[in-house]
Amino acid sequence: MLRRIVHFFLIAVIFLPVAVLLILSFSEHWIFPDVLPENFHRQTWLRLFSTESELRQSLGLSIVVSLCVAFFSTLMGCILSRAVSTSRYKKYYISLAYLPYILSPVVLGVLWHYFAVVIGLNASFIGVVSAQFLICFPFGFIILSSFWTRHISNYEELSITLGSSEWFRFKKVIFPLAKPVLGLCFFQCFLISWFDYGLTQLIGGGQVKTLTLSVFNFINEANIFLAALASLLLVIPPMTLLFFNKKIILKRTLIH
Amino acid sequence: MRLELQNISKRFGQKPVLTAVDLELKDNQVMSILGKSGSGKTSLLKIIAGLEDADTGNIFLNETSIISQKPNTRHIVYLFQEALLFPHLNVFDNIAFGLQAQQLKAAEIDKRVKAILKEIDLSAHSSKFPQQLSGGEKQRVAFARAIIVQPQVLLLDEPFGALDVDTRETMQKLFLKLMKAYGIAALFVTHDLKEALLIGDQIAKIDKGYLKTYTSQSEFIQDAQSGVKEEIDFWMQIQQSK
Amino acid sequence: MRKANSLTKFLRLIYVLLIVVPTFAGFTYALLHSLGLTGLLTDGLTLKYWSEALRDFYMWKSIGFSFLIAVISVFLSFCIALFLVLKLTDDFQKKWFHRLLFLPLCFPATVMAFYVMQTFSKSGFLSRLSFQFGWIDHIESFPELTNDAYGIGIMLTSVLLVFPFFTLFLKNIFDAERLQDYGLIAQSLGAKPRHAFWKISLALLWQKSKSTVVLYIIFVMGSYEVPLLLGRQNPQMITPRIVDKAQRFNLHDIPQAYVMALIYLFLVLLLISLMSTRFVQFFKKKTHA
Amino acid sequence: MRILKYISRLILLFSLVACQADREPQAIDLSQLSWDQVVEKGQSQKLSMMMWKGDPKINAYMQNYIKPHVKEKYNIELEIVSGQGNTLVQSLMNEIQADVDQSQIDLVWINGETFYQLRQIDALFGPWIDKAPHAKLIDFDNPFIGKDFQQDIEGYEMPWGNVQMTLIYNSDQVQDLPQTRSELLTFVKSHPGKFTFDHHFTGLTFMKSLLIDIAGQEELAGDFDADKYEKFSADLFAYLNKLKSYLWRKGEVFPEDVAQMHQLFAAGELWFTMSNNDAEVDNKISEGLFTKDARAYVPDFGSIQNSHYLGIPRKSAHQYSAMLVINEMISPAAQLHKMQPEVWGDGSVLSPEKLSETMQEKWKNTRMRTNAPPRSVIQKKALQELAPEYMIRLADDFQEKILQQ
Repeated sequence: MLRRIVHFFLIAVIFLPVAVLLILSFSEHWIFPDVLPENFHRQTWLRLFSTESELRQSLGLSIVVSLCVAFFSTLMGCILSRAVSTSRYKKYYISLAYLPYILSPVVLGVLWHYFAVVIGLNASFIGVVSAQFLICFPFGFIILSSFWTRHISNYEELSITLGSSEWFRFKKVIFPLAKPVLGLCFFQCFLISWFDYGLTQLIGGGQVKTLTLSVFNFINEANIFLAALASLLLVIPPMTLLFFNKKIILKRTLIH
Repeated sequence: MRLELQNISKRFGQKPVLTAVDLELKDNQVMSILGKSGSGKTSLLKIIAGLEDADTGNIFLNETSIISQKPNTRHIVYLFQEALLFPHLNVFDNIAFGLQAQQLKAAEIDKRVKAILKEIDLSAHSSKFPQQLSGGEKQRVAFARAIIVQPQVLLLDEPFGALDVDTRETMQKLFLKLMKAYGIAALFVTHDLKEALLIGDQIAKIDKGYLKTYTSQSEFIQDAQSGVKEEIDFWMQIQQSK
Repeated sequence: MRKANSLTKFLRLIYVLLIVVPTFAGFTYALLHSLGLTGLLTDGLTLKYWSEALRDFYMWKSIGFSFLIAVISVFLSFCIALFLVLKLTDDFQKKWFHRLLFLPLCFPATVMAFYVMQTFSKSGFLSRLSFQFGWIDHIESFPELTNDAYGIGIMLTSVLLVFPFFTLFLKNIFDAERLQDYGLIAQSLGAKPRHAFWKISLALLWQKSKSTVVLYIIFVMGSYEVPLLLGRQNPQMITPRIVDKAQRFNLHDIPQAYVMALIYLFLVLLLISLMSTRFVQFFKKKTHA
Repeated sequence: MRILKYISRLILLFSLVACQADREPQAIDLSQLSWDQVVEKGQSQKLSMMMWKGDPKINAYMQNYIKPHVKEKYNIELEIVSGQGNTLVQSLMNEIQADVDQSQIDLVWINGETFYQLRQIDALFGPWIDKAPHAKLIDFDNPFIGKDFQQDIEGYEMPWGNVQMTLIYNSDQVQDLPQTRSELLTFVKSHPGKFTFDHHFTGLTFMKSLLIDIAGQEELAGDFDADKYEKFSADLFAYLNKLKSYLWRKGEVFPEDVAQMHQLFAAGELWFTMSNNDAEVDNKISEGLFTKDARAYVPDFGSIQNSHYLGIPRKSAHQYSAMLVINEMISPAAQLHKMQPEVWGDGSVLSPEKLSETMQEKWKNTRMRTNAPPRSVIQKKALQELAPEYMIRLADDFQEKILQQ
């Protein structure tokens, strides 16, 4: 019985947000004490596709930015966590990775803008990707640091003595073993980048118009119906990604 | 002479791990090294394999110094206590790993892997994954994977430590059979006295970084430090008390 | 151990530079600004921003409030996650259940805050439902759940955002560490289930998840969009306060914002060092006892 | 210890970068140039304009009207980016501090305190507005246009539109509109929780009109006067404190911004909201946020009318193009289009008598908005903006005396 109640509660907690957003995105005039809005229509959705032709561009740009950030964060996280894993000071290196978290990205964005301007990377695609990378890659580093265990280095040493070159070792041993963690890392970094608003707005100076920026424009227009629609746009892609990527994340426990 | 160690020493910081270790391993011979954990045995093996650097000393393989040679070109395979089969590869691919690393032709690999599978009696399991094997089967695959590359020297770090008594006995026999069949020289580290005696043509003992080699089994048994005497005394006492 | 080769050393240096230089650059800039050493409107070195900020009661209140919100949210999330992992252990084998728990990870803070606003505010769904069912007779009688003095809305959102992550995280630890087995061992050694839970499972879980918990406390402490939407101006969480100060109409307030950012940073560092040394030892003693 | 040494070296390095002396940018001598030369130099460039993008109608106007127009006429590629107030000031400030060669922003939409701040850090290009041919049509003598928060615009920003603050109310609930301060107090007392104001721009503007009502327009005209501020603001805060416990949420919390207040109003939680733009109520009804019952009015104590402006950053590399675009944005056709309630409903800065007769005719025949009173009616209750320091002080004191009590 308890189990049923908990199940019900969980489903409610998780699906209600989507439901609420969906209802709002299809409605107008939602006045107290009506539980449901007065009118339901597709106007909000249609409007999205008609007047805002910029939106598709934003979506594309967002995907490119997030993929870039996730790719480089995972790559660098992997290489660097590997380099650090054999160090006696591994612990200290890892604690260093928490540093960028200490200030929230919003505050860091304010602080970094000046330097971005100095090196001429403000208001540019590369600037935004770099800034997001600086936030994401320590995260990737932390995730991937947990991968380089004694166990993995035993595998490596074994394959070395079996005569494998560095590249062969990476291709045949390290990469397949790391794949689940790399997938997780990639996904997490993708999400951080995908959800980021503050850094992109500040470093990009509003000129690198990712989807989050467009979405915030809607929210700033004080229209909850458009905001709901915008929120859905933010939520759906990661959900899709998760749906296809989930296997990777589930396999995470395999190596243990 | 297959393998020769001269004056190998190693420290971690202030702590000496190995002190002036000399060792000679002849062709087609297995040397058992008896040692407790923390005696420096793992470091010794890793230095021979090239996975760790020695502070001083030299290593010769067939009269040539290999001390500065890269570990993947030394033809010395190091086996861990665990079987360490690659979880993402099936039995066949696990065994073929070393051959693939040498970029042999697929047909050649196929032939050799199949032959060795037969020898370790696992032909039927060729497409299984490691998770589906028992402990003994895993260990057999691990052996086959090491032997198939025909190493100059095989280094084994308590390979049977985690197995149950029966499997352990079978494995010891299989091991000896394979060593002789392929003519491979090996260093076999164990903390089990009986296993050391059973497997080694030569015997050595390592304690606190000092290695002592014995010329013969009888010399080893005579040595008060070897622990053999205590073992015999123990059994005698049991017998007497009955 | 084989000595690190020069490439490895180079990579380590790159790592340190990538982390330290940007963060440090930011801090240095903030420090110089807060001391009046840089900035377009500065009159030169001064400590007035620091003394002003340090004496600002509301900044301390903000920091305390943020910390409290974060600790409570993370604690609740941890409890919910623990409950799910311990009580619904079998359900994690089911595909739909696992999939379900991953969904909330897709919600950015803004969207979750927006949802909480639309559902739990005085004019939100719940209030309307209560009205239809006759539980309240007008809008004012619905309790304040958003923009409230106790940060309920913020905590609710934070819990919604954090608990699925904790659940998956704890479940992983649970499996990896074979906690169930430990529990059984402890019980076979004569420990009562409750005792086994507190001494073995929880202690181990805590050890393994400690750094993640701290990370999330900091994450919640530094949240910006959520308190912006669901918080109030007094008490106010620290990040909106800093940004508020930095973006007020008064340009001369900016250095104070930097001071606040630095103080906040310092306290968070303090928190981390406290958690990483003292607490570990404390728990180690407990588990060894 | 060694780490400390490195750290101190790094600090030194950064401070050197940070404290770099400003180089003087190459100045453009406008007096030597004719407008034709400006046209010639400004054509076919890419231009980046930073503006508040919080209104879909305004965005659509820029996107669908101004952008294609300047593209066609001068082959100028106008890029519109989001950013206002402090974001904008911070951006330009950092650029000046970092001493970049050219700014990322070429055109800004500003007014009041942003203008004041940009002038403070000398971020604006100018004076230049006399050069633009359409500037002749602007009624600079009108104090609501020619002065921005009591500051002379000195040729550094071009008026673009003019709006007046209105209170928006739910005509279903509110019949007797509070017209004076005391009526407002009585009303709020008898309907607790239905009225509030945000603690940002709009709310501050509302408080300013109360302050002017207390002090009288003449008292506060001109530059900031600290003594007068102390004197009259004391009365203002006394009044607000009387109001406070009857406000929304007993005045313990105020909406973050006008957007949040609109939502509360739309949901029925509030009976009043407000806007700096007198056309807002019609806009929000057509967006479907407000119901048709929403109406706007200006109480008898008056409301502030102000203008918003366009400026060019000093470090912009496309100052000629920016001038061309701005000139087009204040053309009679563009201003007329902008006035339509269904387009934007923004008040024009041009004086109709300076226009051609056909234009004047069109001016008269613009369709009126339905839910806000006509411009001519609320104009009579218009109050002038105060010097920017009043707003800055009010914002600080509001924090201290109301929010943190």
